[in-house]
This record gives sequence, C-alpha cells and structure tokens, in this order.
Amino acid sequence: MITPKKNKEKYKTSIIVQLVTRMMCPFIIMFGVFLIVHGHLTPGGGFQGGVIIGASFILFAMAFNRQDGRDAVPSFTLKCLASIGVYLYISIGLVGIFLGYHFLTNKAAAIAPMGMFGELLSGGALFWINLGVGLTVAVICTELFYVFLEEERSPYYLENKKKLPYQRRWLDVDKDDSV
Amino acid sequence: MDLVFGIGASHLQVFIPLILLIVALMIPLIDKIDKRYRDPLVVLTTLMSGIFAVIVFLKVLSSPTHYIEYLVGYAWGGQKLLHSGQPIGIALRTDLLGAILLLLINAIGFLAVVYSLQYIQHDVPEEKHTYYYTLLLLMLAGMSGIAITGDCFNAYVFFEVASISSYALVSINGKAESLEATFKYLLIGALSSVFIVFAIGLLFNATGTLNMQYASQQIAKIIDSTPGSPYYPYRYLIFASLGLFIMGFSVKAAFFPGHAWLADAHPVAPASISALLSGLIVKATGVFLLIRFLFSIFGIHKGYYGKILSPLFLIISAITILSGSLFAIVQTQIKRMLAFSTIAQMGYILFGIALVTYNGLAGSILHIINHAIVKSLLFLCSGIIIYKTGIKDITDMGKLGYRMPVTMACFTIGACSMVGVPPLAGFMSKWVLATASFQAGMPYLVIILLLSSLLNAVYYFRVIAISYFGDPKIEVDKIDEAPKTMLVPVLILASLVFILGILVKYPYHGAALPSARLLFR
Amino acid sequence: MKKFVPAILFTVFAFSMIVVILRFAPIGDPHLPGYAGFDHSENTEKEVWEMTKEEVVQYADSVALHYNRHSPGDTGALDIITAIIFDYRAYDTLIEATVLFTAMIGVLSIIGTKKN
Amino acid sequence: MWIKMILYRIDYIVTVILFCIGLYALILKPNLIKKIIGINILETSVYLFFIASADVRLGPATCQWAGPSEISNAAEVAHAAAGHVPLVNPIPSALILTAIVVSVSVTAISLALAIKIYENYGTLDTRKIMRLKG
Repeated sequence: MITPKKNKEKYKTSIIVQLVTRMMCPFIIMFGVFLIVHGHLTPGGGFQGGVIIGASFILFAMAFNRQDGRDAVPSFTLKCLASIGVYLYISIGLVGIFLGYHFLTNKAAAIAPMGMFGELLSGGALFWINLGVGLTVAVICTELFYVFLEEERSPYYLENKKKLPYQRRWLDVDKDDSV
Repeated sequence: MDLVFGIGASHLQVFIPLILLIVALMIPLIDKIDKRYRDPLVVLTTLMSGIFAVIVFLKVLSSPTHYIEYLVGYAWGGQKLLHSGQPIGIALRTDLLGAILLLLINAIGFLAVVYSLQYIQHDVPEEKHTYYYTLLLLMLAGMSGIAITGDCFNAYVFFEVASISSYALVSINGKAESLEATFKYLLIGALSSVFIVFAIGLLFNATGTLNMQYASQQIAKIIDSTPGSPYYPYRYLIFASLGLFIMGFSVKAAFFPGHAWLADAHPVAPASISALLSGLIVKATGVFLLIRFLFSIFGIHKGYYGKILSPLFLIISAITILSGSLFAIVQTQIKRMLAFSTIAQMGYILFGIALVTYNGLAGSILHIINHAIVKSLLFLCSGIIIYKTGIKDITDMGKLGYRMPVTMACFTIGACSMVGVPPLAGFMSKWVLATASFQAGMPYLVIILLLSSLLNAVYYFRVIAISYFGDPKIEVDKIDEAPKTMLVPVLILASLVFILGILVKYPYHGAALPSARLLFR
Repeated sequence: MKKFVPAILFTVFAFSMIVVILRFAPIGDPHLPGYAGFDHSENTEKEVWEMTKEEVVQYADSVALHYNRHSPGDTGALDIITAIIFDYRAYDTLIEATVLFTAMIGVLSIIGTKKN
Repeated sequence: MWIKMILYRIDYIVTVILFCIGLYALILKPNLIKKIIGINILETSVYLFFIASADVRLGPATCQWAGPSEISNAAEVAHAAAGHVPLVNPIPSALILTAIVVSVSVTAISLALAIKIYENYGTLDTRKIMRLKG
C-alpha cells in the first residue's frame, strides 16, 4: 500500500476508518478480480468487477490523503490503461477478421482455446474481453473520481471566492435569493 | 481493386467507425509523447475513413439490391439464422441512404478537421486541443455507426456516442454561455434518449426482435391483423412506440416544439463544430433515424398511420419553417442567424417526409445532402470571419467583402443556394419538393416554400449587402485573407454547391431517387 | 397557470401510456412476443399463442429462447447474460465501453485538470 | 375485473408513474441538480419496464438455473435448457446493462457541467442563469 510521503494535507479521517480501509482494500480488489475472471461462469463480468475495483481506489482516496492516491495513479497512466482495455477488445475482434471470419467472432474462429465447459479458461474470447472491459471500467471510475475532486477553478470563481456560498447545501439553493 | 471490392470491402463498413475509434483512443497518448504527430495522424485518419466511405458508397450503388449486409460475430457454432430467417446477433445493413450519409459524414468531417488545424488555435484553449480531436473523431465514429447499422439497439448506442461527444464539444471553449447552452442541449438530449429507449423496449416486446428488417415484417403482420386475431392487441404498443420514437427523434432534429436548444447550442460552439452539428449531427441523430424508423421499420408509406401523421407533420413543418425564418430575421449575430436558418431548413426536410410520397422523400433526401454541404460552408465562412476579425455582429461586417474576397464570395454562393437562386444546389432541392407537393395534390403548400424563400432572401441578402456595401465599423485595412488550410475546405464546399446544382441528375437520379425507392419497398 | 398546463399534459400522457400498457400480456405471461416471438419450430403445428408454457419453452422460435437454449453450446459461457453482452451482442458492448471513454474525455474537457 | 387487469400489470403502471415523476422533475424543477435527478428517475423507470417485461411466471432467473458444479458439459446444459426449465427472458437484462452505462456517462457529463455553471454564475437556479433565449 502507498504510505504518506510528502503531501501534508489537512484532511484526516479517524484511525478506525483508516485501519478498516487498509484491511478491506485488498479484499475488495480481489472480489472485483474474481467477478471479472469468472464473468462467463457466474453473474457479473467486466463492468461490475471494474466498478468494484474502481470503488476500492475511491475508498482508499477518501480514507487517506487524496494526493497520495493520485500520485499512485496519475492521469496519463489511467488514460493509457483505459485505451489499452478497449484495444484488447478491438484486437480480439480483429483477430476474427484476420482468420477469415467476421468481426468479433468467438467460437467458430477459435481465437482462444475453448477449454472444458465450466472451467476458468473456457468460453474462448469471453475471458479476454472481460479482462479488457474490466480494466477500462475500473480505470475510468477512478479517473472520473479524481477529476471531480481536483477540478480547475475558473477565473470567475477565483475572483469571487469569498462571496460564493460554497458551504451551503446544494439542494437549498433554489429557495435562496441572496446569491 | 479486386481485393478492395472483393474480400476487404466486405469488412469495410465495420472498419469505418473502428478506425476512427482506434485513433481517437490513441490521441491522448500520442499527445503526451510528441505533439507534432497528432495533427497529421488525425488528418490521415479522416482521409482514410473518407476513402473507405467512398468505396462503401460505390459498392452499395453498384450492388443490384442497393444494400449490403454484414453480420457481426457471424457463425456461432455454425448456425447463422433462426428458423424464421432472423439473425440472432447484430446485423449491419448499409442501404443507399445510409451510404449517402456515411459519405457526407466522412467527407465533411475530413474538411472540418483540415479547417480546425488553424481555427482552434483561436477559439479553443491550448490544453484542450487533444480532447477536441478525440471527441471530434468519436463523434464522427458515432455518426458513421448510425449510418451503417441495422439493429435498433445498436443504433441507440451509436446515437449516444455521437450525442455525448457533441455535448462535450459544444462546451469546449469553457465560456459561461456555452456551458449554459450545453446544459440545455444535454437535458433535451437525455430526454430524447430516454424516449428512444422506452420506444425500443415497447418495439422489442411487441415484435420479439431488435433487427430492423425483421421488425418491419412483424409490424406489417400486426397492423394488418383484424380484431380477434392474437396479433391485434399489440398494435397499440406499436402506435405508442412510434409516438415515442417520433418525439425522441424530432427533438433531436429540432422540429417545432423542441427546436429551442439548437439556436443556443449551435452558435456557441467553435465554428468547425457548428458546421458538423448543423450539417451532420442534426441529420444523423435526428432526421436520418426518423426516416429509417418511419419508413424502413414502421412502414408509414404502406398507409398505416398516414391519415394522422401526414397532416401532423405538415403542420409541424410549416410552423418550423416559418418560425425559424422569422426568428432568423431579428438576429444580430451571424452564427445565431445561421442556427435559426438550420431550424427552417429542417422544416423543409420534414416537409418532404410529411408528403409520404416517393418524390417528396427523394426531395427531402436531396435536401439533406445539399443542406449538409451548404450549412457547413456557411458556418466555416463565418468562422473565418470571426478568426480574422473577431466580428460576431452582422452590422459590423461593412466592406469585409473587399478585404476577404474569397471567403465572402464563398459565403455569397452559400447564401444564394440557401435562398434558392437557380443554378445552385439549394434551388434544386426546393424545386423537387415543390413538384412533389404538386404531385401529391397539395399545391397550396408551395406558398409556404415561396414565403420562406422570401424570408431567407431578407436575412441572407442583408449580410451580403452589408459586407459589400455597408460602412466599415472597424479598421478594415489591416485585415487580410485567411490561411490556406482554412480556405481550401471552404473552396471545396463552395465548388461542390455549384457542381451539385448544375449536375443535379447525379445526386437526384443516382442517389436520392433510388434510396427513396428502396425505402418505399 | 405555469404549473397547471404541464400537470394536465402529464396526466394525459400518463393516462394514455397506461391505456397502452394495459394491452400488454400480464406480467409473467410466456406468450409475450418479446419472449416467445411469433414463430414456431418445425416440430409442431401449433401456433405460439395456443401453446402452454412448457410447449412455448420447447417449440417456440425466438431470439430470447434461442439464447436460453443454445448459448452454452454457442459461446462456451455458463452465464447467459454474459454470453449475450460479450458474444451475441459484443459490438454493442464495444461501443458501450467507448461511451464510457467518451464520458471520461468529455468530463476532462469540461472540468480540466489542475496543472501541477 | 379491471382490478385484476391492473394488478396483473402493476409493474408497468409503476413504470409510467415513475416516468411522469421524472419528467416533472426534469421540466419543472428549477434546480439543475434536481433536473439531473429527474433524468436518472426517468432512466430508472425505463429499466423497470424492461425488467418487468422480461419475467416469466415461476421461471428462474438466468443466473439461477445451474451452477458450474452441477453441470459439466455443453450437451447436458443444452438438454436442461431445451424444454425443462422455463428461464426468464435474458435480452432485456443485457440491454439494460448497456443502458445503465450510457446513463452513468450522461450523468457524469451533466454533473461536470453543473459544477462549472455553479462556478461561473454562483447559482444553480435556472431562473437566474437564463441568459440565452432560444
């Protein structure tokens, strides 16, 4: 796990939250990976498992210092990984074409060994497609979370920072006329 | 050539969205590695997809049935179709109308990419250029997918790709008004997409299929059934599904009650995006899918719903034409005026559909082609004016015609085509629409077309008159002509307006009439 | 007035949708065309709407029933939903991953990232 | 009689009611966040419609019918599926999985826009930020 190094933000959660997060994060990630690799055997698959893995990163960032989490997964890496996930999917489709079948052919083209029915490596291309989609979704969830956290302030906001009612609850705004 | 038309070409219609998609995913990475590779890569990609689109178009045109089919993931365990002849997976089906739209999308997309190489230096913040190109390619990929698909839900997913990337592109310059316009656009777009999913659910539950061709056969059976037949109760689901589809697509196509977003969203975008939005997005996500669903699936030409829908569409189209033209007259900003003009022209296209005749549909397809080219030309010209001078108001444009002769000449050609000056493309489609309304036995509808042409003349000739004879409001002497990468796309589009006007038999008899015939089958 | 007109419109819309939706077969009816389709296989002479539930499952010929019957053999996947979204309708899922990617790029372009 | 007719289709009716609630929030609420919530309610109602239409009475869900331990080859599975187990319709579930992802994307984009609008205008009330008159 990543240990706090240089970023001393005044964002602290209780020790219990931090401890439980430390304990739970590996298991959450493991459950997400389980859902992804068993996508063709049990309910679930790339999307669900990817969201769970992304949630574990989000949990980590919320319990500890945000900037440490961001240092571990910079934006460029996340964009790269998202593209690589979709490329894995597309390349599996293209293999079908190069073997003389149509786009995204699975069983007839036999682009991956089908294996024994009900085993982990059965289902041919489905296993690899699940991996690609899971990677993409996990990465995009994390990236969206961090982008929403560290949005760039617009010039108008920086000028009127004190006037803006940032602490107020969002849903009350339409009753209020003072803004 | 044999390779291209033989083996390779059978996969080409999948390759067109795919190649745009692959490069779009690559751009953020390329941009990090070396920025110099980005622009040539984007231009080459759109050029390649344009060439592919030409090949697909020629292949569709030369095939005797005027459509080509492709089953994605064909052959599961050797079995291809159900007992009833229905494909079990996703079937792509590019008919002639789809091929025309594919060609338009990739050609105008290529020109817009070439144009935006220079233009976005001015209008888009530096750090957002990479996102701009990514979203542009994704938008083109989504629209190409809409053009080639033969499956309802697949069309919806591509529709969402095109819509979401267009939301992000409208707000890309980050100004307050563009954010507001985008939010309006997004709410309306989300509403229309919900309507479409609901309608797809009703259609699926009433017909048991998502394949367009097979759904049309089932709908014919259901509508033709008599009371007491087990098919009979499902006709109400078909009616509801059709109504929801019409609501969803006509909001996207900016027909009368749902036209307000267009006039806000199109002017605030960068000019190259405005050209794509007005020229292509409105047609691909709105009118094209409306025609596809009304004619290919629900079979409006078979007389099923014609007694209700045709007068309704005629009234909506008349209101859309007149209100768009009237609002355009009072506008002072040039891009806003062009956006209202787009609303009026969408009314023309609906007019051709509403006649539910063979010639009316052909006229409306011809108008889709012409309007895509002409409106892109006009928006790109206004973008050049904004790029070189910063002028947004029409009244400030005095004497610009002498300082920027090529741009204003191209603008004049486009404006004349919009008004309907005879040898140009816009006149031909209006002529076809007018003849179609005579043949349909509704000659009084020509009055609307004439009145709208008059209003068009009022607001377009005002721009031309001011730009040649008006008093200059700014220092005109320092202004010179735009860079070549911006002028060449504009010149190509302007010459296309001429060519399509003079050689009108090729787009009309070669493309519009056969595709209308195919839809009327 | 400003709230009255939309209220009436909503009521009309809701009423017409309910009237339409009551034409559906009851929930759980296997004869719904989305499940059973309108066709039957060669093994029987009965039309779909005359069959019992067991006969529908055995003899009716539709996409949904094809997936239920043949997806293990066709794709090698035990889970039918996965077989559909990653094999039969895999093209949709590819574009769906693209939609997510588009949303990420769109949010990045709207919000922007902090320059470090 | 008509009570039976309605009770047998209660899910569809709830769908329509939810749809109207979402439409109301989307069109009439002035707050941008409430409008986004309205879109999500609309989409949820459509998911409910799809899932309700997929049901087959007494049929097990597609994930319930066999575990990997019970069945070991494809022929056996096919035999079990053809004629003996009336599984529910799997297509709506698959379509909804796709539609949910689309809805997430639209929500992400709209929330990003709402944040930016709040920064630029200082309010989320549409009655105050309406400058463009389309």
